[in-house]
Amino acid sequence: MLQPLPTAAEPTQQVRVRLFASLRDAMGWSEQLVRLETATATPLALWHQLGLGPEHQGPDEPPTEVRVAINQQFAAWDAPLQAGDELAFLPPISGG
Amino acid sequence: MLQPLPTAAEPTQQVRVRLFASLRDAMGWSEQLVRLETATATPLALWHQLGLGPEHQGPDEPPTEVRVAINQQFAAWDAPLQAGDELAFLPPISGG
Amino acid sequence: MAAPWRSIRLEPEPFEPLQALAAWHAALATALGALPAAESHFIGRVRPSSASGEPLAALELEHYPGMTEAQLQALAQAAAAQHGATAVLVHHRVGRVLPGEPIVLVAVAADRRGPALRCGQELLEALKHEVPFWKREWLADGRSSWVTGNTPL
Amino acid sequence: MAAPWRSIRLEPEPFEPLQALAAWHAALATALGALPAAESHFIGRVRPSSASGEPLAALELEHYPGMTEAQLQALAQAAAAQHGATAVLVHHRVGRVLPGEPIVLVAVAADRRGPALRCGQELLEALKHEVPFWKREWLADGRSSWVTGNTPL
Repeated sequence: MLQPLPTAAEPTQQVRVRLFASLRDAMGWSEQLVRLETATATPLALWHQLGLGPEHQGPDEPPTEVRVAINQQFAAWDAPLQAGDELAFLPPISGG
Repeated sequence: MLQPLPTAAEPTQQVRVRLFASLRDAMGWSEQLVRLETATATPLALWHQLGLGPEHQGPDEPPTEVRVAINQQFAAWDAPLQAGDELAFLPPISGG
Repeated sequence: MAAPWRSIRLEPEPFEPLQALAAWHAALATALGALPAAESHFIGRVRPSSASGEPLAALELEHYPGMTEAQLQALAQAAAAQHGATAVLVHHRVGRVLPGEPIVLVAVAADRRGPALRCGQELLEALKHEVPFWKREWLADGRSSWVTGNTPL
Repeated sequence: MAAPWRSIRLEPEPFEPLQALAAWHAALATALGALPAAESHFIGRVRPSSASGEPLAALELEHYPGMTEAQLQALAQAAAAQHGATAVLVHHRVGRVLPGEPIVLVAVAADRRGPALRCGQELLEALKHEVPFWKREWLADGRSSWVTGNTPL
């Protein structure tokens, strides 16, 4: 399911997933290339596919404190993902 | 009625009146020593006594745009004046 | 809490706000050991044109010596106490001020951004309405007129 | 109106806010001919203690390279346009920041004090909630924890 490195043969079938701060620390990785399993993948689907949420979290339930960015812009949990996208899961922001 | 200079014999019977900015320009003087005529003098009474208001202004009618300071603190038009006080009439403020 | 640290000054000559702030920082760091976590500043400069839109030659700032300083001190003290600010600075020009020159500098240091921002804003409004300053606009041809109100927010 | 003049910078090393403002003044004066009549600044510094009250060794500021800069640009543009500000500056530290060091500087120049103050305040709140920065507090004994929210206003 997870692809540790890009597959040269079909780079356009993949999404780059990035984690930051406490989420990266909790999961132990900062970046993965993930093959799109379906034509209708969403951030929420990948969130569950990668095991990022707690086990008790239902599959249709987005985490309330984490935000999503697609290609470095804030996006919705049910936004459609395209091959080649960069998807980031952002734990609570604390700037300024 | 107006005393151009302090009278050495009875300095405590006087109030120093000061005008600023547009009010001083309109009246042509900046400071006068005024003898207190009554024991119950007020800024409003002196305002009229010195002819500072327009002619149509009634004697009980304080000017809406001018403020009063007694001894360099804002005061009411009907505040009691003491001999030796410094009374100032302040046209609309425009600081900052 | 301790009495707020105040730096109140009438400036008869042009002053440079950033130099004034640097000196304030140095004095505050010495007095407090470190600068507070939040700091807000406001700088006001003379506009190039009069209220009626004509080119301005200069702005004359009259004040009431004694009362003006006392009012600035009292308002700075009250605003700092109300908002829990640590330190307040107000420097205000008097005399003849040229277009582009700084006329007022207000700075507030506090433990949090809310008090720093609110105290600064309140103090700025207060000194526009509660401190005896009067502005007279001078035009190039020698005409002048007293400003009768403040610019809108 | 003309597009607002923006100076957005991530600072990997300690910076001096008053020096940054002096450089901004010089650039603005060159670009505009004169500095606008109203200017607001905010400086935020690292507190000496952690959210739980322990002495802080350092604050680590993580960001999302690319997205952080783009979001700062977009928010500065939007706030300046909404309030009619002439110029906006945001400098924000990244990396390891020591107690007392400046972490953020926001400055706004505008024709009137209202837009300068409101734009600055709005931008400050926006960058606390809408720009990908994450703070981690490091204590003297080597423990660290991610900050989960912002300090209250």
